[in-house]
Amino acid sequence: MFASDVLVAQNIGFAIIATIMVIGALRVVTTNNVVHAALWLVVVLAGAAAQYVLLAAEFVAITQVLVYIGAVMVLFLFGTMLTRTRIGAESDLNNKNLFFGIFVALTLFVAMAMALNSEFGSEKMPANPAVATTQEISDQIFGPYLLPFWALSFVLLAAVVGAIVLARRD
Amino acid sequence: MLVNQFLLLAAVLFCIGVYGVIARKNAVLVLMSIELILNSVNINLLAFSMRNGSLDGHTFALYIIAIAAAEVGVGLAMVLLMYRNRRSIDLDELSEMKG
Amino acid sequence: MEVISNHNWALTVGTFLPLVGVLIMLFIPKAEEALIKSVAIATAIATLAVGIYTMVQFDFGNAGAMQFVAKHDWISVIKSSYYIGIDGISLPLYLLSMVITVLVMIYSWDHVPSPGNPKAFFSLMLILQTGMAGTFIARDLILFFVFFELVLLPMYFMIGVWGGENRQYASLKFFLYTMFGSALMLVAFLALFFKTGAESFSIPFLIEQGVNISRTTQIWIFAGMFVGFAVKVPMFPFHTWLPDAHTQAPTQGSVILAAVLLKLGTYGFVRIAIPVLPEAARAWAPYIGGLAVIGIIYGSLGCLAQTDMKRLIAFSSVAHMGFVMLGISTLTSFGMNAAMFGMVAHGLITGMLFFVAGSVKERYHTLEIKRISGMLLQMPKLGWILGFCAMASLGLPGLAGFWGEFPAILSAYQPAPGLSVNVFRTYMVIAAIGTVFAAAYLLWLFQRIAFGEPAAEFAAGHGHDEDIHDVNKFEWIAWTPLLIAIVVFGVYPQLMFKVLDPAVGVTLKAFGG
Amino acid sequence: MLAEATEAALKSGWFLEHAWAIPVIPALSFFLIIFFGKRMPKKGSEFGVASMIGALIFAGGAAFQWIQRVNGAPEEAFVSPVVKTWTWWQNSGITFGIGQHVDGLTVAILLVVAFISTLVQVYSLEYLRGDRRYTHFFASLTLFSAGMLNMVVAENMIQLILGWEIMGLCSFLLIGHWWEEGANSRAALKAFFTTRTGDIGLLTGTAILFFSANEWTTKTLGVSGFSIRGLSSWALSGDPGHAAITMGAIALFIAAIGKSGQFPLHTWLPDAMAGPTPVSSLLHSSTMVVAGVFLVARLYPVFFKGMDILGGSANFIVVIGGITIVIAALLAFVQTDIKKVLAYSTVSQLGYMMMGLGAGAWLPAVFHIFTHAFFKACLFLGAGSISHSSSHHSFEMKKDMGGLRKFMPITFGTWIVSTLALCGVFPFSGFFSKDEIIDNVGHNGYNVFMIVGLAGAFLTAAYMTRATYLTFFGQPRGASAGEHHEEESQDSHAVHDDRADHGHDTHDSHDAHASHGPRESGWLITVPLVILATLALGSGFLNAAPFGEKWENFKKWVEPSAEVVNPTGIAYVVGGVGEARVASDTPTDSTVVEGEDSTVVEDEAHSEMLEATTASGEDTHSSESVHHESPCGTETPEQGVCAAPQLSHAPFKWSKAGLSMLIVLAGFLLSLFVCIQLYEKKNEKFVGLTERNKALGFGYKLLVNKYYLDVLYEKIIVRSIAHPIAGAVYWFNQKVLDGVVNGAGTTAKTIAGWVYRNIDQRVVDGAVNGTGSVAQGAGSALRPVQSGKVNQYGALLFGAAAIGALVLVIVNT
Repeated sequence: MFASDVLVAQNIGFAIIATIMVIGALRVVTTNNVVHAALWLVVVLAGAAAQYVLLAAEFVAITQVLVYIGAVMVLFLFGTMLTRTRIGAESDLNNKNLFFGIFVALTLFVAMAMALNSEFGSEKMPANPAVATTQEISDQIFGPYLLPFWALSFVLLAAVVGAIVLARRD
Repeated sequence: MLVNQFLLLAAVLFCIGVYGVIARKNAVLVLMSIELILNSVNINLLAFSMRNGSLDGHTFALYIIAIAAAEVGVGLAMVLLMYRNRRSIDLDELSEMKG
Repeated sequence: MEVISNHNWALTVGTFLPLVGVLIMLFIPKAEEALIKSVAIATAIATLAVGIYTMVQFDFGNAGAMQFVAKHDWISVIKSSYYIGIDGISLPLYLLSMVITVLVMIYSWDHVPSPGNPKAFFSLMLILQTGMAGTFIARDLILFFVFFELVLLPMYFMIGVWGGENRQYASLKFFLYTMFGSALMLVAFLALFFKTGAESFSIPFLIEQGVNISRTTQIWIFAGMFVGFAVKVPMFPFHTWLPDAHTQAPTQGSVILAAVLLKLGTYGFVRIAIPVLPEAARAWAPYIGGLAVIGIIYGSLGCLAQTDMKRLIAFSSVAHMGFVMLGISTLTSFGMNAAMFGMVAHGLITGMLFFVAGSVKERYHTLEIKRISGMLLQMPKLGWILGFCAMASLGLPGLAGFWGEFPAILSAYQPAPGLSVNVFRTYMVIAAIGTVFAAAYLLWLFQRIAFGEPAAEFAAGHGHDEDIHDVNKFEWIAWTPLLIAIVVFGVYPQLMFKVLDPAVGVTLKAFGG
Repeated sequence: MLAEATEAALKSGWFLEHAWAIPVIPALSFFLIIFFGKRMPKKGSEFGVASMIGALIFAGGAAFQWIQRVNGAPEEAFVSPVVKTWTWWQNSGITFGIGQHVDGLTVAILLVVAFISTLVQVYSLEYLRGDRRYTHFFASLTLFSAGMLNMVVAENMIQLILGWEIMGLCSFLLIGHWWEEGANSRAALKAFFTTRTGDIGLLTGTAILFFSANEWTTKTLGVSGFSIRGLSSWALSGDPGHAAITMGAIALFIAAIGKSGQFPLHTWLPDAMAGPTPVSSLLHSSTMVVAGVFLVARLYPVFFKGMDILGGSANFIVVIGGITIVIAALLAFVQTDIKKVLAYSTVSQLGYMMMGLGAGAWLPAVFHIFTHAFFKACLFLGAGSISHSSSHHSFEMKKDMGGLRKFMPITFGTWIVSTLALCGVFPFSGFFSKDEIIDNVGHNGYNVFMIVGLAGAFLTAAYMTRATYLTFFGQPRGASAGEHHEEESQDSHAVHDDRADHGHDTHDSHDAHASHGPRESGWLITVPLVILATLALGSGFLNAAPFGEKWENFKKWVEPSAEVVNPTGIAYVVGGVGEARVASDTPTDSTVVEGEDSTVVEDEAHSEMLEATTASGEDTHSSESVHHESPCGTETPEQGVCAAPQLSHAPFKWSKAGLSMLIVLAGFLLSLFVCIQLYEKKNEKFVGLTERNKALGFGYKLLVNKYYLDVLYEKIIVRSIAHPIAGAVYWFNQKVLDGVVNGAGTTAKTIAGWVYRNIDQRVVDGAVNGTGSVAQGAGSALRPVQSGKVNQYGALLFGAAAIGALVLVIVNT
C-alpha cells in the first residue's frame, strides 16, 4: 500500500510536469517573441529533466540541466542578441506553411498514438526500478559504447571548429 | 505508472517540434523546435531503458544531449553568418540560393 | 552449390563482365575518348565471346533443361537467392542482347550523339547489357526484378541526356510508366511469394507450388504481372510511352530498346506468368489475344498516319509485338515457338530499321517522310538496305520475320484445349489482315523515301552534299551481322526452332499443348 | 521381292531425284549477280542467262525421265511422284520438311517456266541494253524465276508460300523497275498490295487445312498436314468434315484470285504493264499470274471436294472464271495501249483455265497453262519488239503504230501465229487446249459456262483482230511514221533512257528511229520470237485429241490416274512397299544435308501400314482393270487412299470443234469489217457511235473506267483506310490514350494542389528540376532541396514521413 502511494504521487507528478511541458512547448512554437520562446524552452527542458528523474535517470537529468539549461540556452540567447532580432513581439515569425505544419503534426501524432496504444496498451513500468548510478553509466560509456563515444568526441571537435570558422568575422 | 504515458508525452513534444520546424520562419526558432524533438527522443530512450531495465538508454540520451549541444553551436554559428551576409535570419529569404 | 564452379561460371561472368569494363572506364579520364571507346567495345566483345562460349558448351540435345545452373544464398532474410540458369528459351535472347550491344557500340564509334561525353554513354550501354543479360538468366523472382529494373535507369538517362528536343517528357514518361508497371509486378511477385508459403522466390519452386493457389487468387496475381509485362512489351493500350521514347531516344537507344528491352516483357510472360499461373493464364488468354490483335491492327493504322519515319517504325513495333503476344496467348507450342522466334526476328529487323532511320536522320537531318525521296538515287546501298528491312519486317518468307508471323497466325486456328476456338479463329483472320496492313505501311514508307527523284532541297549542290554519303565502314561492320542473321534464320529456321522447341515444350507442360 | 519388281518397273532418275536443284540454281545466281554482277563484263546478265539455261537443262532432264517413268509403268497405274524432304523447322518435336514433289504437273510447268524465263532473259539482253539498273533487273528476274520454280516443285504448303511471296516481292521490284516515275512505283505497290490481300486467304487456308488434315496425314501417310501429297489424299479420304475442307478451299481460292488476276482482283494486272516488256511477258505468260491457277491444279482434290466440283451445280471457281473471261475480254476492246490489250487477254485466258478447273476439266486447263505460256509470251515480246525498234518505246496503237507489217516481217509473222493460237484456230496450239476446256465444260454439264466460253472465244478473236489491224495494217502513224512526239519522252522508258549511265547509245538508237523510221529488231529479239511462234504452232500436238488416243501424250504423262493406292503412298499399284522406299528413303541418302529427318516420322507410319499394304495390293489389282469405277472423288475408298479424283474426258467431236471454229471466224470477220469501216474508211455510221447511242455510250464509259473497280479500291477503300481511319486511330492514340496517361499525371497534380498548392508546386518543380539537372548530367535527387526554402523541404520531408507512418500503422493494425 505504501508503494501504491508512491505510484500515485509519481503519476500526479508526471501529470503536472507533462502539462507544463506541453504548454511550454506549444508556447515555444507559437509565441511571437524569440526571447520568450527561449524562456519557454527552458521550462520545457526543465520539465524534461524532471521526467528523467521520474524515469530513475538522475545522471541524465543533471546533465540535461547543466548542458541544456546551462549552455544551450545561453547560446540561444546569445544568438538572439547577436543577430539583433528585436527583443519583443515580432509580427511574422510564421511562414505560410502554418496549416500544413498543423496537418503534419496531427497526422504524425495520430499515427504514433495509434501505434503506441496498439503496442503498449496498458503496460506498466517495473514497480521499483534500480536507479542507475553514475558509475554504471560510466562503465557503459567507457565499456561497450567506447567507439560511439570517440565518434561523438570527434563530432564535437568538428562542431567547435566549424562554429568558429563560420562565426568568425574577417 | 504506464509506459505509454511517457511515450505519449514524447510523441506530443515531437509533433509540436515538427510543427515548429515546419511553421517557423525564424532560424533560431527552428533550432529551438529541433531541440524539442531531440528532447522527446531522449524521453523515449529513458522510458524504454527503464522498461527494459538496461542502461543503454541513458548512454544514448547523454550522447544525444552532446550532439544537440554541438548542433546548436553550429546552427547558431550559421544563423550568425546568415545574418551577417543579409541582415536577416528569415529562412524564406534563403530561397534564392539555387545551386 | 557455390556460385562459380568449373561448369557454370560462364553465365555469371558473361553477365557481370560489362560492369568490370565500367569500373575500368571510371579510371580513364574523360578526354581519352578513343581509349574509352576501345575499352568499352573490347569489354562488349569479351562478353560476347563468353556468350558464344556458353553457346558452344550448351547441350543442344537437352535444350529443354536448365543448364549452367548456379544457386547461392543471396538475401536470406527474404529467402531470395542468386539462382541463374539458361535454357533454349533464354539462350537466343541472351545472345541477342550481347550481339546487339556489341554492334550498337561499334556503330557508336563515330555516332556519339550530342552532347557527346562518350564515357558516360558507353558506360550506360555496358550497364544496360548487364541488366538485359541478367534478366534473361535469372531464375529467382527478386533477382529477375532487380535486373529488370536495372535496365530502366541507363535507358532513362540515354533518352533524357542524349535524346531529341522533347527528351525530358519522353524519358520521364518512359520511366514513370515502366515504374508503374513494375510496381504492380513486384506486388504480384510478393503475393505469389506469400501465397506459396513464403518459402522461396525461385521460379521452379513457384511453378510447383503455383498450381495450388486458388483460381481467383491466381487471376489477380496474374493481373499484376500482366500490367507489369504488358507495359514493357508494350501491349495496347499500354503502348503510348513507346513512340515518344523511340522518337526521342538516340539511335543507339532506339535500337537497344526495340531489339532487347521490349523482349523483357514477352519473356516475362513466357518464363514467369504463364508457367507459374496456368489457371490464370487460361483465364486471361482470350483477353491477351484480343489486345494483341487490336494492337496489330491499331499499330498498323497508327503507322499509316505517321509523317515521321522513326515514329512509324516505333508504331510498327506495337503491331509486331502484337503477333508475338497473339502467339503466346494461344498457349500452344506453335504459338510459343512463333512468339520466341518472333522476338528474336523482331529484335534483328526492327533494330536494323532503327539503325537505318538513325543514318537517314544523320544524312538528311530530318525524318519527315514528305521531305525525303529518291534515296535510292543518292544512296543506293542505304536505300536497298531499307528496302530489305522493310521486306523482312512485313514477313516475307525466306526472311526471319515470316517465322514469327506465320506460325503465330497458324496457332490461332487451334488454341490450347479449354480456350474458345471461335474467338481465336476470329483473331487469326484479323491477324492475317494485319499482315496486309504491314505490307501497306512498310512499302508505302519505302516507296515514299527510296523511290522517285531526290527532293529539291537535298538534291546535289544544295549544301547537303557532304552529309549525304552512302553507308560507311562502321555502319557496314555494325549492320552486316544483322543482315546475315535475318537471311540465315529466314532460310533455315530450324537453327532456332531446334533450340526453342524443347524448352517451349517444358514451359507448356501444364497445358498439354 | 515385289519391291524389286516395282523399282525395276518404276524408273526414277538422277534428274528426277535432283529436281529440287532447279529453283536452287537461279536462287544462287541471284546472290552472285547481287554481289559480283556489277564487276562482271556483262554486268551480271551472264549469271542470269547461264543459271536459267542450267535450270532448263535440269527441267528437261526431269521431264524426260518422268516420261520414261510413266512409260515404264503399266497402263492405268498410278505413277507416284518423286518426293523428298529435309527438315526445315519443327514444332513440339515434329519436324516439317522442305523438299520436292515431282509429278507430271510439276515437270510440265517446270519445263515451261524454265524455257520462257531463258528466252525472256536472252531477249532482255538486247531490250534493256544500257539500262541504268541493268544488273538489278537481271537479279530480280532471276530471283523471280527461282520463286516460281520453287513454288512448282514445292513439297508442302509452306514451301509453296515461300515461292509465292518471293514472286510477289520480285514483281514489286520489276514492275517498279523505273521507279523514278511515280506512276510506276505506284503500280508496283498496287500489284504487291493486291496479291498480298489475296494472301490472307493463303495463310488462313493453309492453317485451316493443316489442322484439319494433320492428324489423318500423320497417321496414314506419315507426312505433315502441310504436305501437298498428304492434303491431296486426305481430301479424297472421306476423313475431312465438309465445313473444314470447304473453308480451306475457299480461302485458298481467294489467294488464287488475287494472284491470277481473277475478277474482282484483276485490276493490278493491267497496271503491271508499267514494267519493262520482258517482265510483262514473263509475268503474264508462265509465272506469277499462273501461280494461282497452278495452286488450284496442284491441290485439285482439295478444291474438288471443297467446292463440290462435278456436283452438278455451279461452284465458286467456275463462276469466277466465267465472269473473268467475259469482263476482261470486253475491257480489251477499249484499250489503245497494245500491252494492255494483251494484259486483259491474259486475264480472260486465265479465266478459261479457272473455269476449266472449276468444271472438272483438269487436264485441258493445265494444258492451256502450257500452251498459253508460249503464245502469250510471244505476243508480249512482239509488242516489245515493236516499241523497241519502231515506235520509240511507245505502246500506243492508235497514235504510234500501224502498217508495221512491211517493216517488221518477222515480228509480224510470229505475231499472227500467236494470235491464231490465242484465238484457238486449228491447228494452232490454242485450239487443242482452249477448245478442249470449252468442250469438257459442256461435257461435265456446265452448259451455261460452255456458252460463256464460246462467247469468250468470239470476243478474243474480235479484239485480237482489232489490235492486229491497228498495229500492222493501215498507214504508219506517229512515231512509227518517223515523227518524234515530245510527249513520248514522258513515257517512262524514255525517261529512264535519258538518265541512263550508258544513256548515249540508247539515245543513238532513238535518233536512229527518228532518222530511218521503223525497222526489224536485232536477232537477240527475233530469235526468241521465232522459237516461241514455232512452239505456239506446234506445242498443241502434244495432246491432239482429234487424232485419237495415241496423240494424247500430255494426258498420259501429266494426268495422275485416279487409283486407290496403298497408304504408304505414293506407290503405284503393284506393291507400294518398294516404291514407298523410293519415295521416302531417298532423303536418308541425302541426309548429309541435315541431321535428323522427316523419314523418322514417316517410317513408323509405314511399319504400321505394312499389313494394309499387302491387302490393298491385289485389291487394287482388281480395280486396275475397271478403272472407270474408281471410287476416288465420289465415295471414300474402303482401304488405301486416292491420289486424284476420277475425271472423265469429253470424246472429241469435229462437229463441236467446227462450231467453235465458225464462231471464231465470225469474230475475225466482224471485227475486221468494223475496223476497216472505223479506221480505214472513217465511215460516219461507226465513227462516234458511242457518242450518239446512249446504251453504247454508257457501256463504253463503263469499260473505259474499268467497271469503276479501281475507283472503288483506290479512291474509296484504300483512301478511307489510309487517311480518315488511320488518322482517327492516331487521334485516338494521341488524344485519348495518351490523354489518359497525361491526364492521370495532371489530375494527380491538381488534386495535390487542391490539398495544398505548395506541395504540388514543389513536387513538380522538384521533378522537373530534378530531370533538368539530371539532363545536364550533374543532377542528384537531392537537387531540389537547394532550389527552395529550407523549411518547405522540411515540411515535405515530415509530411511524407507522417503520411508514410500513418499508412504503415494503419496497415499493421
